[in-house]
Amino acid sequence: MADGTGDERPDDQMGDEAREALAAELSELLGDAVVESHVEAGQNLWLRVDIEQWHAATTALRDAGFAYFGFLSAIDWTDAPEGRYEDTEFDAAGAGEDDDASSATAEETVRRGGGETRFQLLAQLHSPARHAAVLIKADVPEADGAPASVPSIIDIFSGADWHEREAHEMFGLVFNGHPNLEHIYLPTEFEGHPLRKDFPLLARAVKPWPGVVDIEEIPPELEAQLEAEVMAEFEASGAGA
Amino acid sequence: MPQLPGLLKGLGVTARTAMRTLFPKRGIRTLIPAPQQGSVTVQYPHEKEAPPDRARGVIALHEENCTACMLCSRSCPDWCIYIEGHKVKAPPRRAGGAVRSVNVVDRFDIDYALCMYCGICVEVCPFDALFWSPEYEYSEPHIADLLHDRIRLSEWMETVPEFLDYEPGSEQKVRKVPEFGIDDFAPARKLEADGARELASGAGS
Amino acid sequence: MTGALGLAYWAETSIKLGVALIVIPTAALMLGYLFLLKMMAFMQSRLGPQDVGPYGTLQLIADAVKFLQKEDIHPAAADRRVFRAAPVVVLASSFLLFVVLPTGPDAVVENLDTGIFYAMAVSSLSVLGVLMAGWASANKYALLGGLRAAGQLIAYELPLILAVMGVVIQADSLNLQEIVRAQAEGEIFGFGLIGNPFILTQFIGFLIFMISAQAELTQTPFDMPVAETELVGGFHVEYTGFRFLLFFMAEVATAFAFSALATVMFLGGWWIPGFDFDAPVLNVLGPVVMLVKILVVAFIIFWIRFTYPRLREDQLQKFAWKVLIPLSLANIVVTGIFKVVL
Amino acid sequence: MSPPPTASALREQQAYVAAQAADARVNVELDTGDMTLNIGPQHPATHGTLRIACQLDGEQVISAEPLMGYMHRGYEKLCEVRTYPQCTTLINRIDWLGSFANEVPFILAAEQLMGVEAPPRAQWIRTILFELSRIANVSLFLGDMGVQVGALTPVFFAFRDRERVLNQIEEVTGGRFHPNFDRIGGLKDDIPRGWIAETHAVMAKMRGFCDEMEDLLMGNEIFQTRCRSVGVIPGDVALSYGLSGANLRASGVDWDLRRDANPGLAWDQVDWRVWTHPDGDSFARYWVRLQETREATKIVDQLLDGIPSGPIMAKVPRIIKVPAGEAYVSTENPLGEMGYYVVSKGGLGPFRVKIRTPSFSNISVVPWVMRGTYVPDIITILGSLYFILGDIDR
Repeated sequence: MADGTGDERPDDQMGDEAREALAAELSELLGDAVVESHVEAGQNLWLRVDIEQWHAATTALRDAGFAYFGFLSAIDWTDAPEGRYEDTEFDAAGAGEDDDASSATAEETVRRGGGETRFQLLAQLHSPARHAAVLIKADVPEADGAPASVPSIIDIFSGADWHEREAHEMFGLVFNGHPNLEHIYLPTEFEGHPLRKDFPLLARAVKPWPGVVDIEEIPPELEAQLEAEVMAEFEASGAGA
Repeated sequence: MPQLPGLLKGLGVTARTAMRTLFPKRGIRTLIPAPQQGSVTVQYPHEKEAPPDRARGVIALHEENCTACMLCSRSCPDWCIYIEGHKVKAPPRRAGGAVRSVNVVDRFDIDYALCMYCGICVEVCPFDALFWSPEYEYSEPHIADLLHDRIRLSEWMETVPEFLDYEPGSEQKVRKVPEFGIDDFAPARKLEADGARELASGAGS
Repeated sequence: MTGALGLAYWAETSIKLGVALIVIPTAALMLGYLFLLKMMAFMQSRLGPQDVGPYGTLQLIADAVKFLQKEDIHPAAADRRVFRAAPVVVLASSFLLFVVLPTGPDAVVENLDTGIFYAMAVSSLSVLGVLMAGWASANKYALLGGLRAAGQLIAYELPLILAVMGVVIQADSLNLQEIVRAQAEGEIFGFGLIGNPFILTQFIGFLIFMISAQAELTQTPFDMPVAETELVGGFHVEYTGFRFLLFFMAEVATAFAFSALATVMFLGGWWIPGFDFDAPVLNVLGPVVMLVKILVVAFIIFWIRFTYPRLREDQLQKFAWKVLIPLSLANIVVTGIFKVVL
Repeated sequence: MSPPPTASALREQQAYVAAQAADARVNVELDTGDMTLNIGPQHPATHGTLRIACQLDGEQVISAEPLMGYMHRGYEKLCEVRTYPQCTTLINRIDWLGSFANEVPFILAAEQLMGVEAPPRAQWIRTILFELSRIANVSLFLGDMGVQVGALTPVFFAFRDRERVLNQIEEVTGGRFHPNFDRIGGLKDDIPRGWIAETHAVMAKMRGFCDEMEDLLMGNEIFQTRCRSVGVIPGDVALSYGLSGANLRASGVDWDLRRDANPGLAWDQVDWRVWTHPDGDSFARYWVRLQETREATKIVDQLLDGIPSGPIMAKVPRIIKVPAGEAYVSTENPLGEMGYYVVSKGGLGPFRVKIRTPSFSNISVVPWVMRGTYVPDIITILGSLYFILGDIDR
């Protein structure tokens, strides 16, 4: 068929070497905007850029062929105070099996290019021509308890419009240059930013966890007596003979 | 603007389907209209659709196997399983044995108004006490009636089908559904008849 | 005028009225059941209604009873009098159509000399009702539907009338009985056994008539005024209960009436080959023959309805003005030339 | 095979725009006021509760703004309070017509973080079920598009034949719509005896369904009149808006994650091709989806014949704890690129899950593409972009 392109398959699937090379290339391209880059073996390429350079870096990447907009979102790196709303002891028992997990976490997240500030912005861009994808991140500094405003990339990728609105309502990030920064999912009068970790999840808060119940034990002081009684009856019934 | 072929082809498709629905029989009997066989719909209240054996219709409880270990309740994403239980002392199984400590289920409720039918509870159960049944006719006019207690859940055991055989090449073992009879309702009463005690005489209340 | 049965005027009139009042709802029910319910179901691998009556035959009656039980709701902002009148106007238009349909030498309510002219005139009346409904509902969807219907009127009414012109020229009459007679007494190159149904000579006219009738009936592919998936029902979106029932009845009854018109004009009407044109027995057999032919034509109308997607309003206009109208004009010219030459 | 679509789309589109501009001029002279028309939240064309606020001039759209959130369920937040196995239950319900395909990228992301790889047999069955859910999902579109443009019958055909595929999915997973069958490290269960043969038969039926749709709807001139040159999205616009799946391929961009970023499933083991169409209009989107459904039946047929034997579960601990880290895995779902950005801090549940759903990005192009079209075109374009509301709102 004339309209479908052939079925030749690119044999790569983007090997790690290609990723390393790409990371180097992009680091060079973006210059001092890149704070760090990280290649996760067999997976992904992360680029962490300076938030001031967010717009410039995105433009440069678009011009370098990364013209396909994947998504834009944010992460709140603080821990939720309520955990999973389940019994804390039970939760801790699961987490406590290897104690070094928590210390590894902090190190790991920094290594992945993030987590130095509370909020982090991330976006995924593809390059259909190179069969490559890059995930760019930027730490969003806080000022007066609120995240500082970040540049909007809606003029580079039209598709970022709704993603930025979502990040705005969910995390309270403010995008400079966005023409219509309103709630997208939530009602206009909704207060709070649900995906921030300190936003309580009411559905879980109003109901006790049924798993907290435990089986009712026999009072220890009665245990011996009970055991004796049962045994006595058992023997009396002749089954013991 | 319209040319004939595409439009006529479409008419052909609908006409062909109508003929297939109306006259599904082959051979000499082609002329007998039998839309009941030709149609793909099931006339629900008159005839019942049979879901596949693995269909997740309703959860059945084999209470005898349940130890009130709370695993299902704790792994339920919707918090819709409520279990309460207590320990009793039961006589040894055979002479010379020690007195056993047995968990008795006092309450085992599943709130089907909340249940998302994910099957995690059935999967985590280490004692083969929960099973899926493809039964689906248990809607209720009142939402509160969707909370099935342990008796109701045990009744579903009768509808649990045998596990299916696997395709060749599989290394899975076919599990067995435990035998279930009318005696298996309320195993606590059976334990009691055997001489199990939950409180020492005189020490109660 | 005294009828063939020699009855007094009042007796004949009341018989005709009674027959008309029975025939129209029955016709609507029959078409509704046979095509809207059962045929559509079979075309979609379904069974259709099964529970009410044998094979669900009474389903539509049950539906009608259900509609009658419903509350009569007006939108708060509706223009009430117009809102109430609209379905009656639409239904009246299809009732009036039945007046001139001949089903036998004497089995006709009123044998008007300008029968076809009258039929075309009253059939356009329904658009007025649709427009009233669309405007009075105070609903944007209804308004869009009503305006589409009005726009559609111009597009299809012209080819409809022009298609009929060919028949009129060939039959030399506007009277529907005379058109049937012309077909019955006509000959195909000297072969007069089956008469000369005008579908043979006016085949293009028949096609144009059917296409335009499809638009008149707001059936797919020209159901833009209703357009369930765009305008969620269009002009009757705000109607419930009895008034919706009137719309529904009018729709199906008009489908019946237009099938009957097509039968009379193109398929030889009620005449049965081999019978004398004025044989009294045709007053009994004629309606049966008519009914069979009507069902065949209605089958095509509904078959198309269940198969085709819908055009866009501007595409319909384009189609009507660029294809249908030139074609029907050409048809008239050719018919005229043959009429003069032969 | 269907007739090759010819790309006179651009020329037609220009004529169309010129005609519309002429219309607009007339309207200005007559000073007809604008009308706001709310399509939805409850409207048959919005498959749920999407609302599109349109400014109309007559029947012409001046602006169209989708307003959503009527079904926002907050899955990203809910995932944060659930363990990994519990999350799949929610994820099933994002795109409810192709549920199994939703589970796969999430599970793959979790597996990536854990460094676990499912055994080959599990991978193959995953791929089969993935493609089955694609067929189930897209076949409904193929019929539903008919309803959007006014044809009643195709959707019934779609429901009829989709049921066969859903039955096959249910026979394996136990759920027609919400399989919850994928597990970290493999699958919940193996396929039952006799299933492979049955599925082969169903695939043959589905190819018949595709042929039927081609005759009944796609070949229909009225359908083509309604869809060609309507809602043209050029490739660069599609990329910029992040359109994915068949919508992107219908705009001439040759991009399919199954081929271009295969995260380890068995697609590279079988012979298939990616279909694209240069026109970028509604018809192109329908055409591409129809071809893809056909292609998917062929993929399933090939996979069924080659399922390797072996276990279906890798060795994973009973209580699943995912080591700290971040992973983004996306797959080519029925609706387009669905990806999960999973952040773990080493607990029982994810720390943050960003769900990149295809419909959200696909629908974001609506304000751009709707400008200047007519009311019936809104429905055609919405239908051809094909969204699932749960997939937009999450």
